[in-house]
Amino acid sequence: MLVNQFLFLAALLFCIGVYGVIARKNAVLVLMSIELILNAVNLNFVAFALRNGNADGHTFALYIIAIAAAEVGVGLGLVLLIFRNRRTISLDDLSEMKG
Amino acid sequence: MIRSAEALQTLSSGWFLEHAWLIPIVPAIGFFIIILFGKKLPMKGSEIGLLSMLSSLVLAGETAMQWIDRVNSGAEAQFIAPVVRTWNWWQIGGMKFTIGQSIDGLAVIVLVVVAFISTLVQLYSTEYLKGDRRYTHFFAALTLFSAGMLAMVVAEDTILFLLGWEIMGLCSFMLIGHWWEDGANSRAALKAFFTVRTGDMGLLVGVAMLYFASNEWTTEHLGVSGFSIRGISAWALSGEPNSTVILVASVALFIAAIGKSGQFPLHTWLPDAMAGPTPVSSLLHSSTMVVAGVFLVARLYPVFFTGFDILGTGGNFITIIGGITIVIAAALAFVQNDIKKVLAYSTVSQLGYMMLGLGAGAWLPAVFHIFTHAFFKACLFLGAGSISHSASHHSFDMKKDMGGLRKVMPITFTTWVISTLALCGVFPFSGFFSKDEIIDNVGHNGYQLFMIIGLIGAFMTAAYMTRATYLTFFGEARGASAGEHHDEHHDAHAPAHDSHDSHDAHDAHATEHTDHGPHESGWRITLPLVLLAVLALSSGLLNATPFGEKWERIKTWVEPRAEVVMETAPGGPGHSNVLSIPTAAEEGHHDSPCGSETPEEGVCYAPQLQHAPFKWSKAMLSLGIVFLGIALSWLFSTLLYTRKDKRLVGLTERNGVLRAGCNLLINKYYLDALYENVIVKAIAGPIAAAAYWFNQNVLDGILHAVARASRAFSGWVYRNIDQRVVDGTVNNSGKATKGAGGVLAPVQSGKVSQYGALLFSAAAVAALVLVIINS
Amino acid sequence: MIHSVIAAATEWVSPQVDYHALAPEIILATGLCVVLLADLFLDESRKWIISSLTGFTLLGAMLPVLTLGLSESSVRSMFDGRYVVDEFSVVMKAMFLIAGYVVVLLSTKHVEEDEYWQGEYWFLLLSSILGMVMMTSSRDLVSIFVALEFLSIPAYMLAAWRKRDIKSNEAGMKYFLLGVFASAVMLYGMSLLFGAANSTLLVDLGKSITATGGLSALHALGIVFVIVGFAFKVSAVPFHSWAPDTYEGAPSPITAFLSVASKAAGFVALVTLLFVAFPQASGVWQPFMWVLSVLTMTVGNVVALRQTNIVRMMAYSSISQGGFVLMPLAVAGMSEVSASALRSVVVYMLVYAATNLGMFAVIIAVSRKTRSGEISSWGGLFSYAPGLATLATIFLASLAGIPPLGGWIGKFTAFQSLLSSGSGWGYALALIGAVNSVVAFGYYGTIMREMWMKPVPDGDTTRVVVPGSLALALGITCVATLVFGVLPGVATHFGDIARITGAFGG
Amino acid sequence: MEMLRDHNWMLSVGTFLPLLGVLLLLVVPKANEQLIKKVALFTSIATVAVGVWTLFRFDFGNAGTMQFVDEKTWIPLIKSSYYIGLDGISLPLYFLSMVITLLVVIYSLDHIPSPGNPKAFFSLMLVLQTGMAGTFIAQDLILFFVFFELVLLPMYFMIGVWGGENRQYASLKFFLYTMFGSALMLVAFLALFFKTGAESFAIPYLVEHGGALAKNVQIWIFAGMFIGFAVKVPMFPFHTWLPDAHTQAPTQGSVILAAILLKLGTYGFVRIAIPVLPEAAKAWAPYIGGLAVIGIIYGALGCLAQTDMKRLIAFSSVAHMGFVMLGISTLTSFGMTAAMFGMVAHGLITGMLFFVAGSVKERYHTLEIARLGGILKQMPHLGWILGFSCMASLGLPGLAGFWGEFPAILSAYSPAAGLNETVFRVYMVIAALGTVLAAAYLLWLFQRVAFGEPKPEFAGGGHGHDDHAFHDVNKFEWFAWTPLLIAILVFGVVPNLMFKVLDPAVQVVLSGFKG
Repeated sequence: MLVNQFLFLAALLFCIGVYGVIARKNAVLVLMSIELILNAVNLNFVAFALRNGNADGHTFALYIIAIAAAEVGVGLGLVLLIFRNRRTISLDDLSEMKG
Repeated sequence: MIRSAEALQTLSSGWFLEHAWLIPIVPAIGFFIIILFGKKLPMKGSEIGLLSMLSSLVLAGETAMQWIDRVNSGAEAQFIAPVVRTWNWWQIGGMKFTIGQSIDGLAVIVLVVVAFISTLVQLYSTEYLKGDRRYTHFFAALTLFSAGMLAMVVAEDTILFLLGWEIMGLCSFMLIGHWWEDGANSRAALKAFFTVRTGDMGLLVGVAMLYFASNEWTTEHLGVSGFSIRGISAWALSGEPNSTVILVASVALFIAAIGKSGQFPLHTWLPDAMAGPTPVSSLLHSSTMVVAGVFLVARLYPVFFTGFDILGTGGNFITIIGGITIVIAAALAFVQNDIKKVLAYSTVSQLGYMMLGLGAGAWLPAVFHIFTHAFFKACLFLGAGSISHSASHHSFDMKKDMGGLRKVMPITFTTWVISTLALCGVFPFSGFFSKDEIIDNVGHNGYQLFMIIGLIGAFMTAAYMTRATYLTFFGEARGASAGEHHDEHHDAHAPAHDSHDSHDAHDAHATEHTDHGPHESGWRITLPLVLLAVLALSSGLLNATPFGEKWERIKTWVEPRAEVVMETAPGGPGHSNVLSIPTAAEEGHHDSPCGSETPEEGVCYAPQLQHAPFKWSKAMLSLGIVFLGIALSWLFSTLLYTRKDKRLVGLTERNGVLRAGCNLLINKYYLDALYENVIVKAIAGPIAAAAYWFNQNVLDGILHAVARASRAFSGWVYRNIDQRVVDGTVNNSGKATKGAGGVLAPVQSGKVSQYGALLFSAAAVAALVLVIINS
Repeated sequence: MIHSVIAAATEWVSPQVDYHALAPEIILATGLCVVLLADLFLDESRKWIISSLTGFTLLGAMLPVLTLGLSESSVRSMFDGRYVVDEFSVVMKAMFLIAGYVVVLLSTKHVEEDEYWQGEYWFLLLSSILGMVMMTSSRDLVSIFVALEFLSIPAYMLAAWRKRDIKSNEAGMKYFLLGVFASAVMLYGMSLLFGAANSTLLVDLGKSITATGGLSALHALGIVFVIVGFAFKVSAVPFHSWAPDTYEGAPSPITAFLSVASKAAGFVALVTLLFVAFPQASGVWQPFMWVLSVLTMTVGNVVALRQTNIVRMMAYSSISQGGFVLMPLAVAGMSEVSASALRSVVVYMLVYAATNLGMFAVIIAVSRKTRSGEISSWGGLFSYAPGLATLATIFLASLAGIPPLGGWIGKFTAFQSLLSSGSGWGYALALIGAVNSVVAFGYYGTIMREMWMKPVPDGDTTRVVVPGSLALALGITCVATLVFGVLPGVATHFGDIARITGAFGG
Repeated sequence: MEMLRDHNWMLSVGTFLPLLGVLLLLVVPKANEQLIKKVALFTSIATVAVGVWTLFRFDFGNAGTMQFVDEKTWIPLIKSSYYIGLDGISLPLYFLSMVITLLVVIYSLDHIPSPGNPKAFFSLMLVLQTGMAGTFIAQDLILFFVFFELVLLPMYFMIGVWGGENRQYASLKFFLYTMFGSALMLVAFLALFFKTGAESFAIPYLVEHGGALAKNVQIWIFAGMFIGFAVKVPMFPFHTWLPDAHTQAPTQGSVILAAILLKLGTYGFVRIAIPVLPEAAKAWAPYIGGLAVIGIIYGALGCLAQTDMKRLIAFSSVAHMGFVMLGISTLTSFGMTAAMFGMVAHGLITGMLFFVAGSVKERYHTLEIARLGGILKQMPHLGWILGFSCMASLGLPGLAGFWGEFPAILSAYSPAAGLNETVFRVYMVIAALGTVLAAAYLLWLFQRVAFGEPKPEFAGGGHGHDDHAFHDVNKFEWFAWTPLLIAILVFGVVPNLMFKVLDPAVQVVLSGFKG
């Protein structure tokens, strides 16, 4: 059964994504890492759908893709905003407020 | 041996007996009137006080008459039931508390004394305190005091007794501190109240114990609560009580008596109490209030009788305290230069006699001594007041401001001498008949040692009174009595002196009489003196044992007859005619079982006491001792004070032993030092401070510690959870990834990623844990 | 096997739609389109119309909610149980709509006076509310996910609303990144669950757990990840870190909105999941909830103690309040407790919504004068604005849970259901909660002290102008707080009727 | 137990009338102080009028049974109802709270403490009144709890806003202390609720079923209540908030605090803790009694160490409440009735003392005992009133204080069956010692403050004030004080006035011990 490989791949992607989110300081890169995770999720869904012969997985995947697009849109918008205001998109500088 | 009921007479009663409770009520009302309207009245309220006292005197007198009829109406060996009336006062927890009167011989005699002396003293005060700035207050307090004392005397139950007792304490506080502008006065007042209050602790405890110990028995047999004095008495003699309980109770009660009656070692407040105006000293602190303690013992006599097994032993708590008091007080009286202090200590010592008598089973002589002592001691105090008022320019210092007054104040002098002789117990003055009886009976009841003490006391009494008399009335006039003017008085010792000297000076400024030099006082002062002197002279005849049975009227009227009483109905002998069944007459009432063994049926209200047969021989002995005292002291005084004899003057300085003794006396055996400097200072000082410190630092400290801790904790959480853990996780996850990913640039994580790290690591940890525990 | 999938997909039957049940959503949807368009055609001078439009939309949406509440056929299930309108959802819808309305009232002047475009603001607000309203009815992973994103994405933008304000940007960014990250994690969990249960329908998830005879690691992992997603939404410690920054940076009305509505939405989803999907898995989530709730209220409280900025303090306070809401969930697995647990969550959220919105209304009103978020700037408020100070006191006291103000009944029901469990864990948690509720007064008290007992910092005692809309908001919230407190029967009644269909298989 | 339900509207009216006054006050403009005062005054007068009417309607014949009972659904879900009633125990305290509030309002008419703002001050006072009265009539634990807590905030603000220099610390301390106590108390209530089968919060119901609980369960629940109530009383280890609160509070605050608030705790013991959990009460009694006597001695020592008049009076409260708790701890109807009487007496007397202290402070601007003196000389009336109150406070027979103190001591001699007699007799003796110390510190205070010559700094009127700074008791003070003074005297002479009301009720409360 070749489902498991998909799952492993997904898991790997997930971990890379998480690592990216944690370790990257560039907002855009973090955004990309999150996309990675989402794709891992999609992969999972499709794979499970395939294994169980249940179309819901595909549907879910489609929803995710659509909404992910929206998210990225918003995200980039915000990045743009920040870049306008402070000429950098490094997340480290985003520490006006703490405590 | 029970005789049939036919032989019993019904006891007579009368309106005044039935309404004796009015006696305290009248002055109580008088008090309120004075407080509320006194200032507006023409005589500033004194007339109300006088009036109310007069009316209670009349009431008391009538009551006494009717009581005597009552006694006479009874059979020779019949228990004369007291006239009892009770009302429900309050009830809680299913127990009923009554308030009411119980009039018997003891009550009657004390009622008369108190009412009488109060009246005289009020009359006296109208002159003595004329123009005082708190004239009205003074009379209010005086009247309230009388109300309290009378209430205590008529009390049927311990609660009312306690109430009167405390009211007296309050009034004594107010009256001693009457001239409170002077710190010394208010201190004396505080001391008096506080010392007495310390004793009252015993009263509270004692009353409580007696209540719970006796309540069952009394309700069952007499249908009265354990607060009823009759009930307690009967219970005490019923052979019922457990000996330790009743012993502890009587000790507790006696402590209260010690406090109130200025017995050793709590006597120290009484001399200081002389800081009050002289009328107060003569009323409260000699003749009436201070005998309250004695009265307590006499009132609850069966309790003490059983508790201390009075007839059984040759010495007990009461006699010991009484004996000590007699001697030490008398000794103190020697070194006083303040005439009032001499009298104060003499009072203490006389109270010692009464206690001794009671402790030794000489109930009647003791009570009789209350009676006689009241007259001559009041007279002496008023005399002293009269001197300071009219002759010595408000000083009480015998050495500085008196002397040779016998010519200028004949009345005062005569009355004084009469009372002094009475006090010394010279035949046929009243003191003889009471004091000598005490000494006699004490010996007769097997307390030989204490009889000797009594005789020594008599000797000393005679001696110091002679000294005082000499200093005051004989020799040449000194100081103020010689017409000199000096307002500031200095005294070698005891600042309390100064204090009250300056007080009486207070009302000197207040009063507007502007005569110079000594003179006799006005009638409002001398009249009481004369009346009292007459009584001091004659009152002894009311119970003149030497003249045989029929002279012993007080004995007949006052002493409760120790007969077994069959209670007809619960409610007790309160009903004025009680069916009582005396034991067989032919055996006389001397072997009535009361006190000695428990009556097989019926109850006793009084123990059977012995009476010493009077012997002139013994009387002569004691009289001899007295005269010896007078003679020696007279000689000594003339030598020392008038002749200034080399051998005597300054003897105390020269002879070490004497000096030591003198200092001991001057410092009042250092008892005050012990109380004030050691005990009081310790409690008010270090101990209280320690407790307070504990409060502020330990208890509050804990609180603050908690507060501080939580604040610190919040800081810690903030620093560690919000900051370090975050950073930590990041760094660790960074390291982890570095370890895994191999060659990676060192992690520079920004805040957001830190948050992310936290978020994910928490999730991961949770997942891990839960997955493990669930599979 | 791909063809099997196709085959499965081909048998398509169009679902019947209960328009009455969907009416609120539909009205909102049309409303937000209208708002969007109106923004295009209205010139600056008449922009205020938009805000009132928004308000009316929300009130309009209330009507069908009311009719639904009154209609006898209580449960309306659609799309074979993926979208259910039951009492629970009706009550919650009502709450979201009213809360939304209050937020609109808070925003009107605030947004007008800001130098930013208005139209989008209202549009975004409406759509976020729509997402919440949908969340209440979602009974399927997909619909939950969609609703979640629907309410979150506009919220991200609203947080960053004040474009040229760095703080606002930062708030939006942090909120966004972490939000998306959280939902990504959640999605991963969902995917696992789907794999385990082979269905996205919540009820089936529950069934699958029993069917497969106990929990598989897959289930456990999935459940935890999903819960994490919503724990983030309710800003439960340790998933709270975004909240303070975002709250501080976002415009105050939005902060109010986030701290009340979106938190509530998170709880709605959480409750639905726990009660409908994982009742059998209580072994997994009960301890998790226990730890979460202890951490949340404790950390929230103690950190709040040291705040100097009032909004930030309110942020931490709302975190710890979340902890109290979580309390009963820690024992909700037991069948005899579950009902009261659900009830107490609902009651608490109702009361909390009223109180917290009220508090923020006061904060907004006061900041109109003080122009500062520092607590010290509230000094002597009572002397020159007694009305506001009193209201603030009422709301704070209610948050602290002092009778007879709303807050106490919330805490009370929480304690009640905890103790009714009779389990040691329950008692322990109750005690911790009790202690925390005392600690909480520490910081609520500091604000009160500032208002009542401190002098006015800069001696400036110009009276605070409270615009009508704000006053109305204050009135509504204050009345609600008092009524809930004095007649708790009202609140508990709603809590009582709010039953979730399919909860615990019942 | 049968109930009398006629005229049951009266309690609700009497309790919530003050709130009506508050509403009126809210609409009165802040500037119009006269009107504000009028409104407050009339409200409290009306309240007292209702109270008096209640007294008339009250069937003293069976004071043991709940009267004016009213039961309305309130929170059906948690089986808690608006259930109120009045019996012999509640009546005196209920009425006392009304009267005290009225007197305090009268006193405030010309004594608004800084920083002024009578509107807020009176509003708080009236809210306070509702809370206090409500606590005494509540027959449902939750209702009781709500009223119990309702008292907190107003008092917190009264201390914190109108108090002395150190007010903020004191107010917060007061608040957190009480809050802590009541939090545990609430938990205890809930535990009780569930242990008795989650049927009802009604006290009568719980009295019926509470006794059936296992002993250790009872003990734990009692512990919760104990802390809650003991903090309020306050009993020995939990008392440290009291001196601060009293010292810092404005006169009115201190009076209300002393006269009513402290009674909430003791009332809680008598009404709830003991009847509901008899077993636990038996187990706890010796310790309560122990703490009580410690409190007596300890409070007295604290008094002796004070240099501030008000603080001294505050500490004396600790001692006096010690007597009350001693009476309660005997678990005999005798002791409890005494304790109930003691509560009222202490309310009257200590309230009076705080009034006097307030007026002294107002005139001398200090309460340092060392700086005071000769008050009798400068203001005889004030001085004598102080003396009277001191005498009453040290338990002089014939004044109210005595009947709270003496029977309490008496009752300790024979505690309820099952309690160790020896222990309680020791307590009795210690308590008796306490009365001596009481005499010591009160008279000492009186002697230092009232006797002697005024200190030079005040001799001429003090603080450069001209002499009218030392006007004697003025008419507002007379109006506010006379009722108290009369009550102290009357209850001292005719204690049965109250005993006959309390006694049957206490019997009922303790009926659980008979079985």
